[in-house]
Amino acid sequence: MVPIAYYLILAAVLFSIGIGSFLIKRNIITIFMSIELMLNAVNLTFVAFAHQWKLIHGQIFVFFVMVVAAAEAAVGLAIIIAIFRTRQTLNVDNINLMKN
Amino acid sequence: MNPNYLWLIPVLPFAGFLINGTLGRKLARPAVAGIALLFTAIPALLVAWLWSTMLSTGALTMSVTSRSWITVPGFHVNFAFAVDHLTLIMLAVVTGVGFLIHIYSAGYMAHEEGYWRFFAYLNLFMFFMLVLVLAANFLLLFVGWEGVGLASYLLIGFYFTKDSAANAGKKAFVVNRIGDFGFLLAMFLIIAHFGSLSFGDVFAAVNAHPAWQGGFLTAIALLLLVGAAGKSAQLPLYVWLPDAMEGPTPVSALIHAATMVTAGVYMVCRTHVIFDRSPLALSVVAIIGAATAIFAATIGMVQHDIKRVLAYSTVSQLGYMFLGCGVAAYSAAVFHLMTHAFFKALLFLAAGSVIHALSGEQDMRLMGGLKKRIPVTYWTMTAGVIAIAGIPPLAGFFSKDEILYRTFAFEANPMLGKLLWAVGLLTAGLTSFYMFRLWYKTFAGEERFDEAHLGQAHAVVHADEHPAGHDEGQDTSHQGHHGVHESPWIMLAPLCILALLSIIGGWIGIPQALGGSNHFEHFLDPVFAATTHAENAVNADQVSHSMELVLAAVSVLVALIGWFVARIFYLKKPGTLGARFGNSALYKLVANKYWVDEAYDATIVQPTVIGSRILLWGFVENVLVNGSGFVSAAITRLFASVTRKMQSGNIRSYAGWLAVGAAIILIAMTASALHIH
Amino acid sequence: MQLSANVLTLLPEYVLCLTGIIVMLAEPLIKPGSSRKPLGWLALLGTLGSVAATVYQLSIVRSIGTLHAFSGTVQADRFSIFFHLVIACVVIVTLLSSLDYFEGYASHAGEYFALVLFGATGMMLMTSSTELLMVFIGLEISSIATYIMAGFRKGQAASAEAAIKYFLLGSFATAFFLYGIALTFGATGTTSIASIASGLAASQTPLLAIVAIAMIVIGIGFKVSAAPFHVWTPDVYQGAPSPVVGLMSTAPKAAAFAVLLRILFGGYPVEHAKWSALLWIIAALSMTIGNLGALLQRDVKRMLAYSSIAHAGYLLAAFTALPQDGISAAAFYTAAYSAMNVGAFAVLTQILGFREHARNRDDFAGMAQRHPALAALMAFFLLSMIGIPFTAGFFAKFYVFSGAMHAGYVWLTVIGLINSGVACFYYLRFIAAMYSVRETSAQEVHPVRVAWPAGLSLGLVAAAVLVLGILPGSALRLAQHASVQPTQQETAAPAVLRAKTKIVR
Amino acid sequence: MHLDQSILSLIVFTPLVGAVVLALLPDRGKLQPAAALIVTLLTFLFTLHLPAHWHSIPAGTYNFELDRVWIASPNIHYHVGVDGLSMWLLVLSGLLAPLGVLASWNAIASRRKLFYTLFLLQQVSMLGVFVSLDLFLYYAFWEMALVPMTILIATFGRTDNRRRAALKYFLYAFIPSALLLVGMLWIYNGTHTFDVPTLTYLAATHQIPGSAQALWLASLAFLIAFAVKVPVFPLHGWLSEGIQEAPTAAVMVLAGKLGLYSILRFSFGIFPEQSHRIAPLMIALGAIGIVYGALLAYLQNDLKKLAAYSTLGHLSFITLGIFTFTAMGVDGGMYQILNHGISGGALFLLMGLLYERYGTYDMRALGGLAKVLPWIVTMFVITALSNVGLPMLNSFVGEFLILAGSMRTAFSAHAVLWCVIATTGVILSAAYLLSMIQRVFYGALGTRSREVQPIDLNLREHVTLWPLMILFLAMGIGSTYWMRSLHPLATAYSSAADVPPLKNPIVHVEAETYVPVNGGQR
Repeated sequence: MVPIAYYLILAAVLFSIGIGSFLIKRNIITIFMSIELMLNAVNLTFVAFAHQWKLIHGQIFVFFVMVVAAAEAAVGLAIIIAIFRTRQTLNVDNINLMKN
Repeated sequence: MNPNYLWLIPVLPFAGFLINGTLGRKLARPAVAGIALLFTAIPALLVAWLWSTMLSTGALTMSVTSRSWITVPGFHVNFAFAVDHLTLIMLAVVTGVGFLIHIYSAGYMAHEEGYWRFFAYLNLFMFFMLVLVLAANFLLLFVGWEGVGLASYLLIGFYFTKDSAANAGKKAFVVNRIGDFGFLLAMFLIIAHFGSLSFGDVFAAVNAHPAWQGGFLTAIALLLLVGAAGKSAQLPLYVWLPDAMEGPTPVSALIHAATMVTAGVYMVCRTHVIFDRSPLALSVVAIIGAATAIFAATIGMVQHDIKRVLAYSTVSQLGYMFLGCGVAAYSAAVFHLMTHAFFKALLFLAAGSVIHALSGEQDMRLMGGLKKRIPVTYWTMTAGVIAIAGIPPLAGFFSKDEILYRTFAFEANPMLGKLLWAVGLLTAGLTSFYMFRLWYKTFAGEERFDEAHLGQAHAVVHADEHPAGHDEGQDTSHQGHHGVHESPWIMLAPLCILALLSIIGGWIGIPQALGGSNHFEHFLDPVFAATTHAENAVNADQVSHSMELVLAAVSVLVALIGWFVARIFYLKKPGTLGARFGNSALYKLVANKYWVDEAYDATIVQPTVIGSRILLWGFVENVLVNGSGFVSAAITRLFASVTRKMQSGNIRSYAGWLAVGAAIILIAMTASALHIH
Repeated sequence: MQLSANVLTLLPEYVLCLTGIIVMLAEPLIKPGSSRKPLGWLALLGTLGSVAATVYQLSIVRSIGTLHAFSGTVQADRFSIFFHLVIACVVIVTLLSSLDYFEGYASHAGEYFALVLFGATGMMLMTSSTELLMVFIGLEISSIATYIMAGFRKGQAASAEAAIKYFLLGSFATAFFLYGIALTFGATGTTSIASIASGLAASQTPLLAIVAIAMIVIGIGFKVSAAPFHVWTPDVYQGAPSPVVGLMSTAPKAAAFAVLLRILFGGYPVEHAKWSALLWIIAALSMTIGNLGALLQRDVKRMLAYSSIAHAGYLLAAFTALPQDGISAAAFYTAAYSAMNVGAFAVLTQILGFREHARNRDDFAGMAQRHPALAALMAFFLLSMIGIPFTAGFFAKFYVFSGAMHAGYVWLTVIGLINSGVACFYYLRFIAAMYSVRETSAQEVHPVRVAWPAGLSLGLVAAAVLVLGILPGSALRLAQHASVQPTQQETAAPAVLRAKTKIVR
Repeated sequence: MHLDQSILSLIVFTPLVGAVVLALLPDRGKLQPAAALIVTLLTFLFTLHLPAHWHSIPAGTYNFELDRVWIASPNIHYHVGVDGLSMWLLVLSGLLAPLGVLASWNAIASRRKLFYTLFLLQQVSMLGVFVSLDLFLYYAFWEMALVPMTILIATFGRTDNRRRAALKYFLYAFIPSALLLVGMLWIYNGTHTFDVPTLTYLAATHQIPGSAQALWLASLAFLIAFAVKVPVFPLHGWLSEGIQEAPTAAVMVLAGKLGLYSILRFSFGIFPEQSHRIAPLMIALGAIGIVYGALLAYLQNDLKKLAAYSTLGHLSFITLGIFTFTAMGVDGGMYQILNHGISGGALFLLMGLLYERYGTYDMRALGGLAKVLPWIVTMFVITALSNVGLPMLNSFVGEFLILAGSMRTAFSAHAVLWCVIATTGVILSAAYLLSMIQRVFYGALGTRSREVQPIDLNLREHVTLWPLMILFLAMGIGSTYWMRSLHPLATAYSSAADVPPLKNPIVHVEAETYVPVNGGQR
């Protein structure tokens, strides 16, 4: 059987990849997807711990996270559209009207 | 007499000051003068009453203490007056001469602007001077001390629109303050050692401890001497007095000749108990006195301004008094103080009369031949000149001779005594010389003034009220009095009285050697008994009466030589002296008053000003004090701009900050956890 | 009337949420182009209802103690009630001051009012949750609502940019928070705050717990804009509409602080030394960076954004204190900070209007002559932020630093108070600008007319700041009572799903 | 009895109510100044109740006390009460306020409402500082005092530099006050009380917990905050600009009182040993400050700047005096606080009058005014003499006692040296003040004084100035009346090492050179 630690490490790696791609990618949509990746890494962690503790709440948590992520996605995409309307771009590097 | 009446003596002139000071501007001139005279006359009468009490009982001591002035736990000072024989003499001089000069002023200032102001100040001066002589403790003495300085400041600067007058007033006050600085420190030492400032307490403590010699008493005495030198215009603080001649002439007579400047002498005499314990301090007093006497006399020889000659002569005579104090001949010093008050006041008032006659001219080179034109002034001044020259039987001879004799017989340090005596003697000759020089240049010879010109100058003066550079301001007066004229009797009467006093004033102190009984010294015995008799009376026996006679003869001879020389150069062959020495370096040195003012300016004033401008203002204030704030502000600003730079506006960099922060926190927390477990 | 615990415990949230739904539903019924003010009044009514509900809760809590519901995942106690009141008051002020804000500019103001209510629901839920899952849900509800509101100045590029920045970074930080929850679950086997402590004691993997704490602090740190997670704040505050900034700089922060208090003091009391050291540094960093950042700002909104970072730092200093001191100090500070900040932004709302031209400090020159009352109020709020005596800010700072001092953090106190000295610089410059004499100013183009509801709200806030500054006693007592709850160890705390629903007798 | 309890609250809150009333009244004509005058006069009247119903009390106790719990936890009380020092400071502040209003009558021509409201608030906080016997209450008033003053300077300053000056003033005062708060919190943390009498008692009996090091740091936190406010050389960076900019009414209360009072009450009361420890430094700073202030004052061409440095010099006298820890020094120092209040106040008033007439403080543009303004010159000279320390006028008593005390102090190894340096201030102050008189009033008419039609004092200005002139004399002659109630505090602060009054000196007098009685004890 695969030890629980492997899942956790995988989740951590996924989380880090999410962070990394947030930092590297320039397209807002891609960045948004990297956040989803991070959330899913967390979900994996939850499931792994739920298994370890033999408790169901870890899994329940995952459902909530998914729901919330969906809601976030809806709002996020709306905002992204608004940005595109005003700026005609989805490159985050160009979205820097306000600084200093 | 009820001692409480003592309060009235100073308080009345103060009341006069308040009345004239607040309402005077609205009052008529006679009313102003009347008030001032009244509030001076009553104290004079009170003093006369004191004298009559004294004469009827043979001796008088009186004191009155009011409630506390300053009280702190463990220390207090009262308002307290005390009268002893020394005070009586001072009171008589101050109120007597003061009253006469008030009368004179009523005439002299008759046409001045600020008449009320003048009399208010004069009364203020009387108040402080009387407080000074009546004070029964150091602090009250100091009140009078500073107060007369203030009055002097105000009166010197009476013609304040003239820069020279304003400068002179300020200089007088500040130099006096240097003296006061010493006086204050002396008082602090006295408090530290005696816990009291009352004369009675302090002197009793000193008398009770015969073992105290020198040490802190020397320190106190020397600091007191600094104060006295400031007030009495001794080296090195004499510089203010000649400049003080910017004031109206009655002021010069009253303050800068007869009364205020003698306060230093009075103070040394008053605190003689302390000085007696410090031979060092006494020697310093004597040396300063002698040095000042000859120093000022040499300058006086070459001055052309009639009032300045008298001013230097005052400094010189004050030097004599200090010399007297320095050889512990206090009563002789006081004696000279008194006679000097008479003849110097007389000289100044007479000089004022001369200036009055010439509509404000003070330069002796533009005088001459006035003997006939103003006879009363001439005769009274003659009395003054002879008196100061030390020619018997006028007053100056007795007092000056007493000092010289005592100096010669100074036992504590015979070598020093002889040396100082020689200096004093030389000074006597110089005194005689420059006084007769003044006399000849003013009254004898041809008339060097231009009467018509005097009138014109007058008109100009009136067109532009106080022209800068003109020597005296009171020439704005006397409209309609063009030409040389004798003064009115309101001015001449005081002159005559003072002339009389200058003639007979010395007779109360004729020494035994000359067949007198020296009433004066005995009169002061209660005050100076401890000193005079315990130590110096013995001296007097050692140096015999014959010696005293010889010394007197020598000094008379010297005075006559001075007269004779002056007669040659200023009556017989005028101009020869100037022709021969006029260009010599020595003459220039003396004529420029040894460049003392300039030296002070260059060594003390300017370095202080420049130093504070560059070091304190430029560096400390603007670099250290203000710069520190500036630097910290700049550093903060630098950090602030760095913080702003963090805020690039780019989402990815923001996420980067977040990630970095998160990483640091995670690593730190993990590390700390691993470390602990 | 007997209400079930499930109803009673979340009554304020229900009221808000229902009102929000009604507003949302009513919005399309109103003719396009006509005023949306009635919806605002409706929202206000709902908020007042939730205040009433909260007060009702308080009376019950006073008589019979803490209310639990939904299997112990939420509870109504003095702590939650305190923050409920703070949040509700902020919402009231925001609603009052923004009633006229959208008039003539936005046709969808009804949604705004609804979003305010939904956001408030989320925030309130955060404060009453005793279960990390519920915390997360509350957090998301409030966040999503504020993401949208940040972009509510439609058509303004800055507003949209603020929204996207807030949204992306917020989600990013949420992921950390969530990860923290996961690790907590892993370390202790529970997500109920009350049981974390006992779970921790039995835990074989304490390191996980440490990392979990760090992750949670990161997530919440973002929400309260603590350094170094503050970077979004200036940009978002600058771009978002002023009334929204007033709201989002106060209420969500209050809720987030409440959560942090509950989690740290309630869940991880044994690790106090570690997380207080962490928060020490974050607090010092936040106040320093916040103040330094504000120092050179000319844009007033941006300056206040930095200032809110600094205030987060002061508030975090309270966490270093001992539980009793720390919680009451933080609670009081939250209330005081909310009052003065929402007040300041309410004034800005009035002055700047919807378009928000002339945000530069120099544009405020001579404001004292044009609008003496507004200028005086603004000055008053700013002085309170400085911490001038007899204002709320003074006591707030005092309690916080007194707590830190009591716990032995002398240097944090020194840093904090020196920081508050530096902070004066920019607050005062703003005040001085308002009170300087300058006749020409960009604001004169847009004369300001303050509607009475906004005036009322300003008056209320000013009164609150003054009362908190002069007679802080009652609020403080409330805060002190509130501080008892999160630390109370519930004996035999039920595991979440096993807990039985309790009914109020 | 009832009035005795509430009188202090009445004094503090009358101007507060007045400020509220003024804020509500319209800003029309002379309404605002008139109302402010009534309020301040009323306050002054109330303060006069204190000396009238004074009964002497030992040090460490207070008259007119009122102690109510303000906030239960932390333990904060509304505790007010006065001893001799604070009583006279209250009366002084009460007196200066109506004079300040009168001085601003015409000088403040626009935005009167703002000015007088702030002025009254400033008055509230100042009075509050003097009555507070709870450290926290005190601190609240202390901090609050900053705000109205800052706004007054920033808004009613004379030049374009006013905002900078105001900011400088605020930051200089506020940042050290933050340290003061740290110190206060630290103290509270150890003692759980803010009550000043209690703390003083604890300090006297060494019951304030904490290491010597910590106490030392806490005492420094207190002292620095106060010293900046005084200001003590070299912490006076704010003073010059603040004084230059502040309007007359504000400048009269800008420096001195608050800081010095705080040092006396709190630094000395709560940290007696630490204050002794730092005394040598403070004595030195005081003496240097005297000379420094005087020298810089001499260099100035601007009247207000001159007054600023003169203020520094005079305040340094007081610093010197109180840190001698001798009965004379402390008593004189406390008395001098009052004297500086009225002498400095009068000087600023008069300068303000000149500025109203001539629109400049530059002495180079003035000159020759004595001829055309006889009353002003009279008042100016009297005021200058009071500042110079002329005997029979008020300042002399204080300065004399301070200097005498500095000679006797046991807290400096070089007491005599510092005493001598400080005493030179007597010379220097005469030099710069008389120079000022000469430059402004004597000589020929200056450029500015020629252009402007001279107007001498009017009735209002006479009314403003005469009370001060009379006080100069009264306080110079009747100092015991005022100092009676200061003695307990002076005795309490004069250390045991203070030289006992020496009727019978125990000095070793054979020594050739002078050895100070107590020199070298430390």
